[in-house]
Amino acid sequence: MPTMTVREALRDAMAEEMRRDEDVFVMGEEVAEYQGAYKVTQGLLQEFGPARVVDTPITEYGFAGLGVGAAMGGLKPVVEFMTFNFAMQAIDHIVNSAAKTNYMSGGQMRCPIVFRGPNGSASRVGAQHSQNYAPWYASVPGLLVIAPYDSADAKGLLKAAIRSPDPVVFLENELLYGQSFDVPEGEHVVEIGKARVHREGKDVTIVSYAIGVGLALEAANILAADGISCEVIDLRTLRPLDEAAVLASLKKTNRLVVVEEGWPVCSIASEIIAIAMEKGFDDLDAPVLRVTNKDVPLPYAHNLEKAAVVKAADVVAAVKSII
Amino acid sequence: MPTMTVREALRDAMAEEMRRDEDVFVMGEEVAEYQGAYKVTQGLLQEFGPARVVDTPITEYGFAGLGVGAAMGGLKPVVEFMTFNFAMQAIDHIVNSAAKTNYMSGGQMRCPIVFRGPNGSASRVGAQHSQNYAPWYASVPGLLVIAPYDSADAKGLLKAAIRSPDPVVFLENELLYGQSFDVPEGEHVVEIGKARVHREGKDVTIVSYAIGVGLALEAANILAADGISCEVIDLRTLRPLDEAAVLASLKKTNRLVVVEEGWPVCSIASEIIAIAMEKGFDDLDAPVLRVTNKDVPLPYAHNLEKAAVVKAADVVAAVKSII
Amino acid sequence: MSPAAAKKAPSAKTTASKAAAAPSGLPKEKLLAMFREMLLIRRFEEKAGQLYGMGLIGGFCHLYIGQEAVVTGIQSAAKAGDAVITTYRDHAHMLACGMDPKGIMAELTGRIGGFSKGKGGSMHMFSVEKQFFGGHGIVGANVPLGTGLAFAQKYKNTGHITMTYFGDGAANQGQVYESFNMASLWQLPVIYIIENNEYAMGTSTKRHAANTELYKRGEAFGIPGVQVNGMNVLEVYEGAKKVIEHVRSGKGPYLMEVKTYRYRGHSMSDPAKYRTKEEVEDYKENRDPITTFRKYLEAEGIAGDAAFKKIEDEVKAIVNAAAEFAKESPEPEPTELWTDVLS
Amino acid sequence: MSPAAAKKAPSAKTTASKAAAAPSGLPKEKLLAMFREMLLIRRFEEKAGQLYGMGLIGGFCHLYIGQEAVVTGIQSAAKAGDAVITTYRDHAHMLACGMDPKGIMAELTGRIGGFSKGKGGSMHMFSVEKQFFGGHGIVGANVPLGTGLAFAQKYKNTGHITMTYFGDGAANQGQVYESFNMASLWQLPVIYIIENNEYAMGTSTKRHAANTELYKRGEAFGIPGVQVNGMNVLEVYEGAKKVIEHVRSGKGPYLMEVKTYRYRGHSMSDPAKYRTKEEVEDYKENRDPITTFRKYLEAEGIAGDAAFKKIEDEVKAIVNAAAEFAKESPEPEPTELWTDVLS
Ligand SMILES: Cc1ncc(C[n+]2csc(CCOP(=O)(O)OP(=O)(O)O)c2C)c(N)n1
Ligand SMILES: Cc1ncc(C[n+]2csc(CCOP(=O)(O)OP(=O)(O)O)c2C)c(N)n1
Ligand SMILES: [Mg+2]
Ligand SMILES: [Mg+2]
Repeated sequence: MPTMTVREALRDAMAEEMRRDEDVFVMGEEVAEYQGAYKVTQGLLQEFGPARVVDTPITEYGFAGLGVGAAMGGLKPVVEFMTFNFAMQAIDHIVNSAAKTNYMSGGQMRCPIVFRGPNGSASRVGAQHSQNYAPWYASVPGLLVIAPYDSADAKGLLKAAIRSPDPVVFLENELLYGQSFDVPEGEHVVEIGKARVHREGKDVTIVSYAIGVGLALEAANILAADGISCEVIDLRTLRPLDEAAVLASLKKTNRLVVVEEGWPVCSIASEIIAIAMEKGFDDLDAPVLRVTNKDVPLPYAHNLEKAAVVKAADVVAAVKSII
Repeated sequence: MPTMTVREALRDAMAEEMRRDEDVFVMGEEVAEYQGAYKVTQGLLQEFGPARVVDTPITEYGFAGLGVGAAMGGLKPVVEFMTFNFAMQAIDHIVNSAAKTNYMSGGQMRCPIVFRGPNGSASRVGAQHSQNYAPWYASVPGLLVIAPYDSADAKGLLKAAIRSPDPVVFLENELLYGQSFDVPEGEHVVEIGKARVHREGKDVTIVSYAIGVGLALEAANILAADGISCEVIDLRTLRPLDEAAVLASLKKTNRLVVVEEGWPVCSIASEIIAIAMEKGFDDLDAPVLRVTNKDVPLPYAHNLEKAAVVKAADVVAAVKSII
Repeated sequence: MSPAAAKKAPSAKTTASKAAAAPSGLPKEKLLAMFREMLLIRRFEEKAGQLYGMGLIGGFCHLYIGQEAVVTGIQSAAKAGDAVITTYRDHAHMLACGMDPKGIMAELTGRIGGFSKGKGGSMHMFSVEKQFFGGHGIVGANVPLGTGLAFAQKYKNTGHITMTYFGDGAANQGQVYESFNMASLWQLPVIYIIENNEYAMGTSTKRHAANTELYKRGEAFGIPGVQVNGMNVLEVYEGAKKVIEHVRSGKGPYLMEVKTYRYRGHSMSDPAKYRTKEEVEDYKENRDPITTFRKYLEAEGIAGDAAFKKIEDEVKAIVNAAAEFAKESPEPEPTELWTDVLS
Repeated sequence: MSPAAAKKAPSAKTTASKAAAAPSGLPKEKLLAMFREMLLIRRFEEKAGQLYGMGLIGGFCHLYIGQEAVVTGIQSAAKAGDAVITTYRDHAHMLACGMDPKGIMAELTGRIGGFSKGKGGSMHMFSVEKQFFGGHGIVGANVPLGTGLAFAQKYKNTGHITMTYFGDGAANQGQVYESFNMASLWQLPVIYIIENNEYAMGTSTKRHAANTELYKRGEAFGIPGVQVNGMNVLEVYEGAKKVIEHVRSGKGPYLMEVKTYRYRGHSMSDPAKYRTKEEVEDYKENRDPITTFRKYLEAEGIAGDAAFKKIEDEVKAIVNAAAEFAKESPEPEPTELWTDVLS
């Protein structure tokens, strides 16, 4: 299988879908002439021209709303937020205008839009630029929420997202953009709503998503050396969440740890624990633990940032504490 | 003890604090001449004049930011959102400008502001006007998040919120405004961060907040008739959450149900379950269950709305299923 | 061409047949259709108010009474297939888009026969067929949505345009200016219509807008603006015709401020104590858009008592049938709770 | 009074002592302080760029080089105790507010000696003492914050005003217009300063603003605007003086558009390929604010090579000391992770 970066995989997904469907267009800050602030839209302007690759002013609320309107009007917008931190200005349109409208219209008014961009912490960019919004969006019925880890899923899920008739929040990660992974050749679309077992194991299940999957795999490697066999599950889609996959693995290993690059409270990790509690109680041989960032705004100082963000060693320690 | 409505209790809290401290002022849509869209600010304009009771244009993002700036500049704003649904437009200021600034400034830049208004569903106002934002705000370090149930707590906690040097999100409930409860006479300030045992019991603990407490108490009454003794805990403050109170009660009853008028996913209920799992595992005789609204945008139709919103019967059923 | 101007015109013929085209240049049928539209809106809203009072409609219910000339005048100048989007004060816009009154009223009562199967309510209805895109409850939020509809129209080169209606209070929302900037930068076929009814809930325009000439709010973004008298349907129509021509010809967005007045409270629960009885009475007595237009039609000899009676009867029948339907249409099946969340 | 005007003035005296007051009417000391300020900003930013290159500064780092005349000119016209708030491109504003360069540079390196104990970084610093209110990373968000500072000043009747700086790109953010409306409605003592440096990241003003006369953006809200040449510190100063007088006298907000240019990329990671070398060179060669002002001071006989050398040496020493401090100040204690979340 050929290898490519997550960045390239995302770009290819958009390019392929734009070739396939004229109604697909991309808009956002610096997506066209600049080729994307993080170069995810590299080459799109050149291939598809300025009518389909649209640089916007810095007006997130406005252009997110404009995108939703365009989707209601029959287009399939891919709206890039330079980072999801700035989508907080636009969250009313994502939630009230996009997510709720299908329901409020009794199924008549569709909104096939993808909101995408990097989410979570990057490197030394401070508290205002580092938040993980996955739990907020995952709480909202009417949205699909996707957060891929590797290139294959990034490509296959973004293609599925663009084809979806429902609004999608597609959470990427700046630190993953430059990482390379295998991607199947040819048409590659991944079904939304299905978790993936990245690594089979029997002693404990580590559930994660996005960049946390890398930490989970890293921890699994370290633990393997100690003779602990970890199953690693990548949720991939956060809404709807693949409960069955989590519960099946729990049934097998009877132990669960959730890894999340984000704050702990009311998190995806809390949610996984709630699912394990409500539906997997009898399978639990130990408490399910969450391994997350510290419950503080992200500090800038190098040492503090390192201490605040979840790392593989934290996962290792958590697993060991319940084995 | 005298009785008053939650509406009056909130108004009295603001009036008392405004008398006590000239830097306290109230702003928001229709708070002055109209006396509040839900009449919570009744009489304030008359007593304190237009410089301290300020009607704003319909510009939530702008006036929330203005309030934060005023707080940085030394005032103590109480910013009313007509409902918290509209605060979604302003959430960037609540989170990025208010909550994170103390940390980002190394403790130098304080932001003593209260954002208040009704949260959650009212009656037949549809999906865009009915969301419960408690889990989102509770996830953010740097905020205090308060959601009182009765008049005494509404008054005592709002007074504490206004005196707090930290930014507070104060979540009220329109359906509670008109309900009457006892309120202690004289100066009444309630400590932030402490849950309250509304009813003692021994068979099962029902944890809730805001309007859910009423349902929990109603369910406890019904269950008492069946010989089931429920302890009812009102969280009151959602951030920081009084884990100790929840865990102490769990230790006593070994059974827990969480009631929340809101969506289930990544909710306060999920969080309580996570706490019970991580720190109360050995006390659990049964899975902790959540009893919440259905996971759909709130429908308008009378029958569907009733079916969507959590009710006492749901709590009764959940309790019975784990006894 | 306005009734005011018409007053000075030579007294009109009394036989309707001779007045095939009134001084406005509009054919009789069109004029009567406009009258009928306004009356339908008025009677529909009065009926909605009654059903609300009877407890058949819940939640918020924002009536359009007093503002009928605005949407009637503008939509009379539009072309079928043009898009419309507005706020929660939306019943009239749906009627003016030709949506079935039964489906609207049944949505107000939350029944399966409503345009949203009862799941949206008064503020949330849509008709893709009629290109009506809601009904939105968040003040200001429909403005970028309308801008996006126009973006799609331009992208697909449909020749259609979008009417984006909002209130004077909404005109202060920041996203309105974000929309103005993009619409102007990209020359989108959108008309921004500020229905300035003097109040945003209880706050008068001069208390919420630093400068009450709202039609100038687009100038700094290169968007021309015009103010028209919204109590006179022909003035609205004439104003809209020019603006629509401009926008449809590809010259980019336009801003119309339409000065109007709502007779009722902001919503059914608002006693509207923030204004004087006299102020309201003055509008009702001296500037009512329906009375004014009726007088004009009479003066021009376009219609007389009999014709008006016939229209009134027709409208009443339609509204009564809508109310009947709205009462009898069943509540949605309980299973509807779970449908339409995702596709 | 500008250098351009000065060129036409009779050739200046060469001895500095005779030129106690230059044609600008400003005392020599003030002029030299302005020069020194600009040079300090330039050298500080160059040093920050170096430390970034050495990996001592992480994340984003937005340099102010080329724009020195803007904040220098405006703050030279302000009064101690007036408030300042700006964006992430904030080092210069802190220097102009008199904050210690050591504390700023140590914040850039994330050390305990920084103004935010290393927890904020380049974009997030504050000094209540100097009335500097940040440093904000969300484009546009500092504009209502600045408006709120002015609200507090008016509420407490302090006689002070607030300088709210933001970029040309930020000028499209909706909350800016929400702020304009409130500031004008309530006559708040705030000056909105658009630092129009021709680009918002890679997007030129004409590609992001429907009308590039940004000083007109407040007109519809009753806010007067003025455009000044931001490459000339005296023009900025003169412009600011008038505006400040207006605002301090209680006449409400004012909008200043200051035309300027940034020499470096948007942040340290931006190669700035969206503009030509020639465009950048033209500014550097022909319109550099420091060179221009130096020539003026020379022509006016206010300072000569020796004086400039002395200033250059002083500034270099300050900047070097700041860099040294920033390298040697320790990282915050691990326990700092948990402090300052709540009080
Ligand atoms: C963002 C937001 N803020 C507040 C409200 C509550 N609200 C609903 S309508 C309204 C007044 C709007 O006035 P205007 O725009 O003039 O329209 P009108 O009601 O007069 O038609 C307000 C404050 C809301 N729905 N959305
Ligand atoms: C709300 C928001 N959107 C996007 C960004 C990313 N961003 C940071 S600076 C910037 C450009 C701002 O340009 P301008 O306002 O002209 O200021 P300048 O950088 O030129 O000083 C962008 C897009 C952000 N920080 N905040
Ligand atoms: Mg209005
Ligand atoms: Mg700029």
